[in-house]
Amino acid sequence: MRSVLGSGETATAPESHREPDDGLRLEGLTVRYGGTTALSDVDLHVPRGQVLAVLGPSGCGKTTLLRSVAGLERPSEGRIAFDGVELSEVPVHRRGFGMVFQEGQLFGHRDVAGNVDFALRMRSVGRSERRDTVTRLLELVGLGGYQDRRVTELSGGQAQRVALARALAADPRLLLLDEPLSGLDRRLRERLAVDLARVLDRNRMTGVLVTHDHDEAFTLADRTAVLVAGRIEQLDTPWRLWHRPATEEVARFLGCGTVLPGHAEDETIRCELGTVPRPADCPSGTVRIGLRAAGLRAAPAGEEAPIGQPRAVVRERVHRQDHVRLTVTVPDAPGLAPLEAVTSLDDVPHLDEEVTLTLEPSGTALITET
Amino acid sequence: MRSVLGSGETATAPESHREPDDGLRLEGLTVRYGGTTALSDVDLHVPRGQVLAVLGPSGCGKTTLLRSVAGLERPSEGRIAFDGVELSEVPVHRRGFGMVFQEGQLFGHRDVAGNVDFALRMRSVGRSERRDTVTRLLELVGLGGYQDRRVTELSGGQAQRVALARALAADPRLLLLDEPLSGLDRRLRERLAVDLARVLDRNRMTGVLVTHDHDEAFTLADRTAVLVAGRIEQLDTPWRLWHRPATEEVARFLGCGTVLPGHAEDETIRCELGTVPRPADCPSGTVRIGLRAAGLRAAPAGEEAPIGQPRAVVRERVHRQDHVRLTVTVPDAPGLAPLEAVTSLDDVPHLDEEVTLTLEPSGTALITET
Amino acid sequence: MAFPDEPVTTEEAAGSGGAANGGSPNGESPNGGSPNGGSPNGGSPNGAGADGTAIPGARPGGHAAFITVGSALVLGFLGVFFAWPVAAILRLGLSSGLDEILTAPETWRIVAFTLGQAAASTLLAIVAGMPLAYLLARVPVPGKALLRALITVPFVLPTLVVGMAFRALLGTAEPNAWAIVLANAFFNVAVVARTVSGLWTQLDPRATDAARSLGAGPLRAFRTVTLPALRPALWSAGAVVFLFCSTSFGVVLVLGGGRYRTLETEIYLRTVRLLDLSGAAALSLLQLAAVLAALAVAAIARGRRENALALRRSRAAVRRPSGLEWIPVGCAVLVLGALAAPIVALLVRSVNSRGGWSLAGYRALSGTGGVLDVSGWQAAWNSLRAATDATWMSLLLGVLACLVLTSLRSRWTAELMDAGLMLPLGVSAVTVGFGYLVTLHVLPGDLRTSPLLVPFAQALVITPLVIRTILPVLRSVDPRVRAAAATLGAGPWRIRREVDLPLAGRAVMTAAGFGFVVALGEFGATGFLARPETPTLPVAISTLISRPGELNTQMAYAACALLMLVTAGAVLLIETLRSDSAGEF
Amino acid sequence: GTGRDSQAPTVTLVTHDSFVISDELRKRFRQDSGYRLRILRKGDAGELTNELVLTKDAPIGDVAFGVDSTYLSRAVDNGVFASYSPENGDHIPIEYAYGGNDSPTPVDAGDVCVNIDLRWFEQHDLEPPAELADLAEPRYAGLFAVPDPATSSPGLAFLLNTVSTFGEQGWQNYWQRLLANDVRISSGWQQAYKQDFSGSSGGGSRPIVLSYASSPAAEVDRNGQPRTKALLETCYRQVEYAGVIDGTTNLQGARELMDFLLSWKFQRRMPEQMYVYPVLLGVELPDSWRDVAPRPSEPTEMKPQRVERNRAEWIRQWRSLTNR
Ligand SMILES: Nc1ncnc2c1ncn2[C@@H]1O[C@H](COP(=O)(O)OP(=O)(O)OP(=O)(O)O)[C@@H](O)[C@H]1O
Ligand SMILES: Nc1ncnc2c1ncn2[C@@H]1O[C@H](COP(=O)(O)OP(=O)(O)OP(=O)(O)O)[C@@H](O)[C@H]1O
Ligand SMILES: Cc1ncc(C[n+]2csc(CCO)c2C)c(N)n1
Ligand SMILES: [Mg+2]
Ligand SMILES: [Mg+2]
Repeated sequence: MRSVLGSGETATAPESHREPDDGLRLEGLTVRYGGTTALSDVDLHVPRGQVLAVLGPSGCGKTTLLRSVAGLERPSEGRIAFDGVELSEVPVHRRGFGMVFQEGQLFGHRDVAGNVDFALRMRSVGRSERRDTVTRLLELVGLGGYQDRRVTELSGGQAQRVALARALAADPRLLLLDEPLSGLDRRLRERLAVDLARVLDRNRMTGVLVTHDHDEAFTLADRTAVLVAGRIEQLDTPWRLWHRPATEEVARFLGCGTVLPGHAEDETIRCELGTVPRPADCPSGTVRIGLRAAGLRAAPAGEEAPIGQPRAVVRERVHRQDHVRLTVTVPDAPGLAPLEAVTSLDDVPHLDEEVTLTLEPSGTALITET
Repeated sequence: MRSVLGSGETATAPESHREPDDGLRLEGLTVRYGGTTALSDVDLHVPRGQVLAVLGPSGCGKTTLLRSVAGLERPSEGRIAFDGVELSEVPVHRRGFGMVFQEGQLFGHRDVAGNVDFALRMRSVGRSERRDTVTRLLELVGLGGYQDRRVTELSGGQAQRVALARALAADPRLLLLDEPLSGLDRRLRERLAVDLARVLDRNRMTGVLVTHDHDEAFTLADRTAVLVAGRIEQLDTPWRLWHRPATEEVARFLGCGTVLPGHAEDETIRCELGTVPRPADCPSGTVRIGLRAAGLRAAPAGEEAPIGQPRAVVRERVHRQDHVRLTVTVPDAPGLAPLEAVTSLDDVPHLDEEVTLTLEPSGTALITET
Repeated sequence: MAFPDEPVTTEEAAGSGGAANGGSPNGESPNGGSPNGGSPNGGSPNGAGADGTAIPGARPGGHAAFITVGSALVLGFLGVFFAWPVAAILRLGLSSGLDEILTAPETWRIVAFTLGQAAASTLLAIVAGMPLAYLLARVPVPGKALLRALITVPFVLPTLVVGMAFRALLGTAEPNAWAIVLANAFFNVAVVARTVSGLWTQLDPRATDAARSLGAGPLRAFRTVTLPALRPALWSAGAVVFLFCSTSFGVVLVLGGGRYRTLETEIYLRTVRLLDLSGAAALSLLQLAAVLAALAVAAIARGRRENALALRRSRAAVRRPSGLEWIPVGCAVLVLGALAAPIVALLVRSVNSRGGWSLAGYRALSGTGGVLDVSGWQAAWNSLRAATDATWMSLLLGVLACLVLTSLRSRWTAELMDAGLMLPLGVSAVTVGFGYLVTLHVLPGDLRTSPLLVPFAQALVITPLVIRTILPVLRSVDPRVRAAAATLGAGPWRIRREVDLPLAGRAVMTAAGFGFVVALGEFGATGFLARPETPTLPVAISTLISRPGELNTQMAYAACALLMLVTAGAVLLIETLRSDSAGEF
Repeated sequence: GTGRDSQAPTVTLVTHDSFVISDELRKRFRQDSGYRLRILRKGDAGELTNELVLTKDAPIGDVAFGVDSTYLSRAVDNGVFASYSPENGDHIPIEYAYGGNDSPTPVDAGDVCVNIDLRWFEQHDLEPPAELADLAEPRYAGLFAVPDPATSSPGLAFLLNTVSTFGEQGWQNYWQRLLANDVRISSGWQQAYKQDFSGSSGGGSRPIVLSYASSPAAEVDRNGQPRTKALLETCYRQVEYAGVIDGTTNLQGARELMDFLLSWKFQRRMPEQMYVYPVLLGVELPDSWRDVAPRPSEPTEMKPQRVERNRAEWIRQWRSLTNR
């Protein structure tokens, strides 16, 4: 398992267990498609043996980033280097990078085994070893026995897994993963994420992973980059991304529906909806607090509710797996947009019922930069 | 918003606000691909105006189900009817069903507007109304201004959204959605799920939605079917699926990593790891309890931990967005496979540290059938 | 429309890009403010990615050395066996008389008729070929390989014989332009059916599914989705057929009875009868110009977008037709009947004459003596050998040319080279043949009388066909699949071998079968160059048909039957080979 | 049957498609001369002539055979032939000679004549026509089929025949009457004879066709009875010539071959092999031919020089006359 518990402190510590390898470096990478600038001025470093996750809204340039590194797009500006070697003159097939494409891109004219085998043949692996490896990889992705199946006769998720197995078979020094697990059910996805992390770790592969699943990013990656509109907004450990988003944009992208101004003083940070404890790394003065749905707990406002706690009215209720998500408005603060809050399944307020709101520190993020 | 709060009680109540329309009915539907049986003996009823979500592991037949309903696969056995009309002789284009394909299936030779427009032209909508509708739909999916873009020059998520807009443009009486939002980031996905729910509701469309995102299923759907290996294992409200899985297979698919035998008596159900309150609908006697990770809370076993509470040893720790997930083993119960548990971010036990485990009722599911 | 009039979107509804536009502190949108600015891509056809030039792996490699050597080989062959002889014969004639010919209104009437009948024939061949292509690509027909083989049979029949068969069937002894069109189409339906079905088989059927689910009926889905996807193959086949028909000779002579004249018949008259080389050269130039113009039109129409199709051969696409789908099947059956009629007539003639039913023709054919130097079997064997040589030569050249053509960066260079390779189909066989006489003795070993010349000349005719069959498929290979192979460690050559060739493998074998058939039936050049001791079947047929006497006639028809049999057998064999060698399809 | 001994020197004969030689004769030539005979067939007489002209600077063979009187001038004027007098040259009737007994040398003569379907005339109880003028008579309306002079050799011969018979002034008028009489013009001999003519195996509708004097020899039914007949008053004679090709590198072989073409044994076999009349005086026709395909006594002819001068113009005039 790769990324065990990131925390504010351990994340910034030097990665002493890694050799001082160079890994992947992007400098000032800009990619344009005609008039569209898909990536602008991206600097990035993924040390050898580490995995970087890339998060970002649809169309922000994630695929373009991977394709450029693979050598499939020609950068308009900037440099890409791996282990100190500049890659602009190195053709795709000499880079030794593997890629799982967003759309799979299986070879329609080969069967499942043939697709995986292709990567092995490119590496001139012997016949019997190839067969064993194919079998092993297919089993890894849960497709044992599918060797002879035509790839046109696979389900969407099965095809995606074949693409993953194929990329792993290439045994690349850098693995580029473009939403490799997006079409799979959660259970399989979790299992494969763990298996993948193990493979990456065992082979000391460097990796760049595009995903929309934040948990997946945190399971697989050492650090995560948030890409917005072709620029890297923040590159950080999962913990810091989640709890210390660099910008409001990142906070919102990572689920903070509401961002409120706050004031840090002594032990607490105070905002319009209450207070949260002030962490050690929080400077005093004006900060912003990002609120996720789980950052606000709503409870029916019985008579005994303490005075001073903000009150809100339930506007919408949506059932979620293990909680109920509410949309509430705060009559006392008409300037505030509707807020998201959660409540437990046990005591669900009705529509238009009045509730009291409590800030839940674990559901908040702190934006300290201005 | 569609599915507001399902609960054990309200879900079984008759849907009195619906007209007694018939909607989609499948009876004994079986689909084979050569030797592979992709669907076997599926019975299903989606009343008019309702949305059914279909969950299931990769390759279980979800796409096949949608394609059969659309008329794109010929069932080997069984009947499909809509509003009482048997469909076997009705060709695809006369069914009035729309479909969002898993792989998008955009028309590569048309631009974005042309793709959406296609659906409108099939319905002989006038030119100026077509343009307006295209604009509105593209804006709905967050692609305003992309009209003239070639679809080959879209990002994966953008293409998926065009596919969604195109299917909506067809204004179908039944909308079949095959993982329509899978390639989108969570924020966009949540927003689109809400918008989609609104459109479905407003137009009283009937819908069948394949998704791997349980929250999405619960946001959009009235009921959810769990398909395993071509068979419907359970068809129920979100609440019941989550809390009363019909089979162990469903429980496991919905995240219960561990299933323990339990004994219901009086007010509680007792199992190897402790007790949970016994709900009203639980018969007394032997039952099974499904444990999700959130169903077990771990806390460092300080000296003051109560005796009798089960103790475990931390084997793995994974950072999740707002909690830490642990894998623990229970030395006292060597027959028990390693368990998943959660702990809060505030007080994370170290590897190999001893922890105490507490059952969290909201993270458990009850399997009452035998 | 059932959507609300008020905007349903929230403030975030501008979407990912839009949200970034509005909210990004960095200000710069990835889409460069495209919403009102027309094409977000800037509409530049040369933009990176727009034509794929900037994307490594989008083309199958781009070795300068390969392109140079490949082009040199291909263009060298074309130069020696086509350009040089034709130029030489034109130069002999170009001393005078050009303006006289060009100003004659008669000349322009002939040009108009040539192009008109060719266009009409091409259209008819396409209309008749499409249902057949559908049948071959999408309908489970038992014994499809046999069917595919059978429809190529018309292609090898000597034009003279077919012309006579049509005269007999249509009962039109008088010159008749429609009969010409009909007979031309008869020859070429197979070109359309085979070329189009080749691509159609590999089209991803899910695109049609999408259209159907959006409310398009089968016809509409065909017109809006399938047809545009088939366009490369259609233009390809159309161009070839147009060239065949615009140089149609035997058919025009027999059914036009001298009243309908084409450039080809005029060139023949002036070259062979009148030795009016200057008049012939002027007309040849006109023919060349007309053919080039037609090719240019085709290139422009086709080239607008020969976009990467998702080629995805799927067994599921082949299924029993239902409902309206029976209409094209019915049409295909009608076309098959129409194709069969002249063939059956020929077969009947081979066993029936005024003397009643008899196998005398076949018996005589299997022995020697009579007007033939060799037996029918020997002639068939000669045909097979020459055709085999011509086929492998043209495959070598054609595949090489395709690889070069798809590797070329500049579209116009590629188009020019493409057109150059097509020209041999558009130039009169007489011109080429006479050109050989005045040039090839310069080469060592006087090729003019060498047995190698027949396969060379046939290869010249077949190579354009090979290219037209393979190129559309190769151009349709999704560059992203090549990219995938590259990331797995496949270099440009490896990609060619492992991705392009297997994907085009069917097309290569189709081309091989087709080229073989053409070589079997080729008479224009073969008749001119074949040596008497090794006549091919078409040469033997021509000898027999130009003799009086019942037996000779019956032998000619028997030889036709033999030619058809050999053709069907050879195609069947090649098609079987195909499914073996490319078993992954 | 040749080429087993590749050591033997080769002599190459360039000829037209209708040239036929039996294996036995070929062997005879080999034995007699020591040369292996190689044959190049080059289309019909017109095509052959043009090829000889085009390759005169680099000849493709040693001897040419098959240039006929319609095209001979073209070949001679272009200096295709070298001079040579073959052994039997003095046995050739003088009227066939082009200019003395020198090369090119006449080898055979073919007569292009109008043929009729005997049974048809019997059944319809109609008197068959006798000469060209009759064909324009109304009673033969719709009965005559002729190939196009512009695209076929016999067709051109027929045109020359009409010019020769009716004169420079009269031939156009004759053709107009033929047209008025619904003559059927098809592009080649094959169509006229095998499709339009009722007397051949094709079973067409026209009982009168333009073909060769020898054609009836091929249309004999099982009882040996001729089905067709050539009208001997309507014939036009085409003489086929052979000559040593100027510039040949094998003069000795060429001469041997020329002598062979005019040898008795070759000449005797010509009728049955090529359906032509040999030129040597005194060569016997096969027995059957005497009844079925007798030699026309006074065929029309035209000097090659005259043909060469006028050919293009007559064809042009004929085309505009017939609107083709
Ligand atoms: N054309 C086909 N021929 C043969 N088998 C097929 C074909 N299409 C699908 N299958 C098989 O049928 C089963 C069901 O496929 P289906 O596409 O319905 O799965 P799915 O539930 O949509 O999976 P996913 O979530 O991965 O998309 C799979 O095992 C698949 O391999
Ligand atoms: N070939 C192309 N030509 C022009 N524009 C393109 C092309 N490919 C991508 N784009 C544009 O570049 C931007 C970045 O695309 P990219 O595919 O990198 O996005 P992404 O982050 O991978 O998105 P998604 O999550 O939706 O896959 C998008 O706005 C897209 O529309
Ligand atoms: C109208 C027309 N006539 C003849 C053929 C037959 N044919 C087969 S290959 C080839 C080209 C070289 O001879 C020709 C002419 C045809 N296809 N179309
Ligand atoms: Mg992407
Ligand atoms: Mg699916």
